[in-house]
Amino acid sequence: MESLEQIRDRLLARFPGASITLVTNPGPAAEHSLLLSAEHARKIAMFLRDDAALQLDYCSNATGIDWPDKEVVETKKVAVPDPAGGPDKVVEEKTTRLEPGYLESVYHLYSMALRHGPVVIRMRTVNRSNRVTLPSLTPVWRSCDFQEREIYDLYGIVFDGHPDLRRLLMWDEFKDHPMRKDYVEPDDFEWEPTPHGAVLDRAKTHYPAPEVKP
Amino acid sequence: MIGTGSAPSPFGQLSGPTVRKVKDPFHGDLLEVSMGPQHPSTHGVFRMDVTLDGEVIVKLKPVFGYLHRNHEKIAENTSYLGSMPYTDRLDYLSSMSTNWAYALAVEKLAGLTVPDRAQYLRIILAELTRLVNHVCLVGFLFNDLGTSFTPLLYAFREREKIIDLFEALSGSRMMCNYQRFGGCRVDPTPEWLAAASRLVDNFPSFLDEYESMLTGNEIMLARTQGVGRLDPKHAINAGITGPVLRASGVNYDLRKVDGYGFYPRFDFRIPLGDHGDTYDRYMMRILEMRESVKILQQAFRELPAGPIMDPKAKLRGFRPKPGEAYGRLESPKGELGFYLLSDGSPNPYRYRVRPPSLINLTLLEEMCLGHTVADAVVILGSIDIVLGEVDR
Amino acid sequence: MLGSGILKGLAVTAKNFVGSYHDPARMVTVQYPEERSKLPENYRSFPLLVCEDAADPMGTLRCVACQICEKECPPQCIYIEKSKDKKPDATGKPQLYPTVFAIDTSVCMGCGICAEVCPFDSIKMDQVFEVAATDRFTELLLNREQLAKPNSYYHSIHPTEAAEVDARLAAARLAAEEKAKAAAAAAAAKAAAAATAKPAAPAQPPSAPPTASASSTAPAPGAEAPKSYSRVS
Amino acid sequence: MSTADNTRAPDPFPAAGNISDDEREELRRHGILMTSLEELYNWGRSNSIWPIQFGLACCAIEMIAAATARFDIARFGAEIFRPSPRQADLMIVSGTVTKKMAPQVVRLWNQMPEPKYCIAMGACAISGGPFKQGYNVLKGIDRFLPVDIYIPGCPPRPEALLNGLMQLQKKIRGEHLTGPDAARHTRADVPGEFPVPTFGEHDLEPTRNPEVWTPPAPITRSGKG
Repeated sequence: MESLEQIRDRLLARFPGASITLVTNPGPAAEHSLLLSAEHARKIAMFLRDDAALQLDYCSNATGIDWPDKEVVETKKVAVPDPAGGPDKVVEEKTTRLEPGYLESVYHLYSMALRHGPVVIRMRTVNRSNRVTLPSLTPVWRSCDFQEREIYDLYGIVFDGHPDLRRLLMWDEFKDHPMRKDYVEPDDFEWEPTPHGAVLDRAKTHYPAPEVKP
Repeated sequence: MIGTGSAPSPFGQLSGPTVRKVKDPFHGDLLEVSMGPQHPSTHGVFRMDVTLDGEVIVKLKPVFGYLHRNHEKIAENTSYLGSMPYTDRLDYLSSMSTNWAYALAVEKLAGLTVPDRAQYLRIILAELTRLVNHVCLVGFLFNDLGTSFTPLLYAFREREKIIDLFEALSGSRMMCNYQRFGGCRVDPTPEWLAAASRLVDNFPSFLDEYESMLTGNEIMLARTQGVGRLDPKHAINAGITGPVLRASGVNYDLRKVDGYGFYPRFDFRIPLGDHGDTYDRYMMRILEMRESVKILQQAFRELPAGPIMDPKAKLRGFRPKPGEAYGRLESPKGELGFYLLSDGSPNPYRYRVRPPSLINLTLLEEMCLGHTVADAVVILGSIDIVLGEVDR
Repeated sequence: MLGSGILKGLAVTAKNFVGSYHDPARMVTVQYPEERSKLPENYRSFPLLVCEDAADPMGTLRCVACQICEKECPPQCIYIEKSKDKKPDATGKPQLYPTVFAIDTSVCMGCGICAEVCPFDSIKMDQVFEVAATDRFTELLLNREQLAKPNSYYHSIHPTEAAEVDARLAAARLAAEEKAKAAAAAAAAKAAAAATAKPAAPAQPPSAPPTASASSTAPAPGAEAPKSYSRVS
Repeated sequence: MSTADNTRAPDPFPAAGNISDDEREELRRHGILMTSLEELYNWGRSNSIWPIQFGLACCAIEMIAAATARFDIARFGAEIFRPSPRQADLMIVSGTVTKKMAPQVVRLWNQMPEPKYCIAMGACAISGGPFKQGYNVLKGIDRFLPVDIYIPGCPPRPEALLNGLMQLQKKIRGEHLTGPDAARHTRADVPGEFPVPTFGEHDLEPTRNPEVWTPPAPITRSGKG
């Protein structure tokens, strides 16, 4: 199989408007991936499936990942001129910046015909609240059907073009997306005889209030 | 009275009645039936919303989630080691393979190697697991066909023998918790190996008896041949793997394709079907068991001595470097994968199980359309699902 | 011939029916309450705490309340509280001990990770499985008095493993003793040197904790700081 | 005999009738077989417990194993697993009860005719077990149903299930048909059916049935809580 860089270059030549970034994986597995922009993703997926040299006819795994908003603290060194006329003072200025989070969907593609793989592709939403739509790849690979429904259920990514986008695991009336990192579980910690860590904190809310001595 | 009848219940209803009449412009009067989640032949708490024209299925929607135990969420809050016993409970009929799949992914993530003896032990245990799984599956399948328990009794008699081996080795009958990152937990004694080898040598004679009881049975042939056809093109696109895919004639077995573990050293063949019907899926299991016996006999012959753990691997305080890995192997049900994303902390940032049981159900509706309800039960049985893995 | 397959199958079941009266391979039923299948040595059900002396289980617990098992237990069913004072442990080192040690067997999944990670060979897996109860809150929450089992019991359920553990502990005790002796000798030499230099000063540092069993194995003071495994993180 | 009585632990399910087991045994040795309608009725019931064929998760496999040749639950008269709740006496909750499944479990219980019994088999059914931290896992079926016997273990061995079944049989044999401590199913004031919870936006509604389950006072210990 050609390398991921070659695939990317070929894709860029075929889809000039698309933005395709190589995301490197620093771990020992070194399974790098291609980050696709949402607009062209389905066309690119079609191409990956039907291209004679690749024939990635089998989408093994589709999954979501939640990357919450995080506060980034940046320290910048600023030279402040000394009013007394001496040399400039170097002062560290701290700025906090809110880096917006996003939801990500990752697909692992293999070729059953040519027995190679994986090619990992990923897509990202704009944010985690209101712009969470990604194109569905179910029309390309039917195996994404249940997996995208599961991602919709647990992460809340809306897959545009999915034939039957309903919750897969939780009940229909359920409102939350429980696999997100900021999901708060319902409180049923009434009886915790062996609590410690996070469970202890939750169980403590059920402990009797300390008696107030007059 | 509570439940299905028309009498109002004092305690309220579920989200919908279980049986309902609907009008359809093409078929006239149709019947919507909810099969499950408590149904004797759905292999657990699986539900199918079936629309029937007479007894023929015109629409079938599987409903999942009745055993959604939040395995992934719990694993993301537990250490890497702590998730190992949970993987036993994913596919509870074949915990050794599931253990291995998880260990494989973590080893890929952390760059650990596995000593030779452990590699052989893993193959021995994974193939024994395949025997357990397939023999039980055949028993359950015949239960669905209406033989009411007899083949299952034979299957469980044989299963108990293998389960006893697992228990003697790992300490638990079903939840083995045996594999570790970079090796195995317990080294088997020579007596254990002798007993296992004896069992494997006797297994073909059991299979012969089992087959002479079941395979030629005319009722079984009439009920399974031509039922639930699955064509290879759709099967590949729908990501169906394992014996179900190979019954449709697609030669794709990760033991050969990926060659994980020491499988390339072994001499075995991949059985393939031509029709992709229920009968082929049944035969695929029988033939795979015969191949597994060959692998096992070879493994017992060649098992080397030596350590069973990678000296680099440590039990506690395991923190892989940031990165991601997707490890997969051929579990008895199909391609079982674990996708792990590490951010350098003791817990995985993202832990995902690629469940073969769930994805093999993608084409259940297509396979069942036009067949009767009784056939749908058989088709579901031949796909071989375990709800612990479907819903996780 | 149509039906021959069914007949063949019926022949198998008939063979099994007859065989179930005389063939040992087909007589598989274990008459459970009266006869039991032998549990393998590795079998594990719920955790237990090993103590040295059956007469005084709470005084001779091997557990030093290091809380590693509490932290590693995947379903978090262990609860430990450390003592304020110290008692000599199996190797004679003064160690903390658990004042509260509770395991909720209604949650425990018997995975054996606690026994695997325990560095003091204190928590081991029991083989009792007939623990059906009528009340979940009282009968299934085991405290340290219920969990403590003497070493002889541990030997009876896991003989091979227990022998290994005992050998390891004996070696550790021996090493500790030798170290203590060496340290005592060093201290004595130091004291002697101090005495020659300044005869009036009391040479003996504060004495070791007075315990009956530890008289020979008590470490010399200052030989090694007692390692308390508090909160590994 | 009196000394023996003093040392024996109290029987959790004392035998029915006014004469003690020892006295009855004494009579039997003299050739007098004494029984009462109550005892005959309980003897019959305890030896023909039909469980509902209802498997939830891993423990169901061990339940099936208990029904197969090696363990043979038929020796206890409980081999007839009924697919329909209407024909069953015993519900073995074998496996994790998720919140999505809980209403159906309660509904099945409501559909079972009295007298009915419930065994919570395995850690998950008792308390949620290893999965109790999950958002979709019910922390014990006893939040909605009255449980007679708890069998811990993950999963319990088939022998452990048989042991639990024997305890249940013992309990049934000790039940009274009349009197102040009459069995649950003979009394009009004790409900046999329970409200089915509905699916809410975040959790089940209600999350537990206060008539059935009230947690004991939480354990607050000196060190951490």
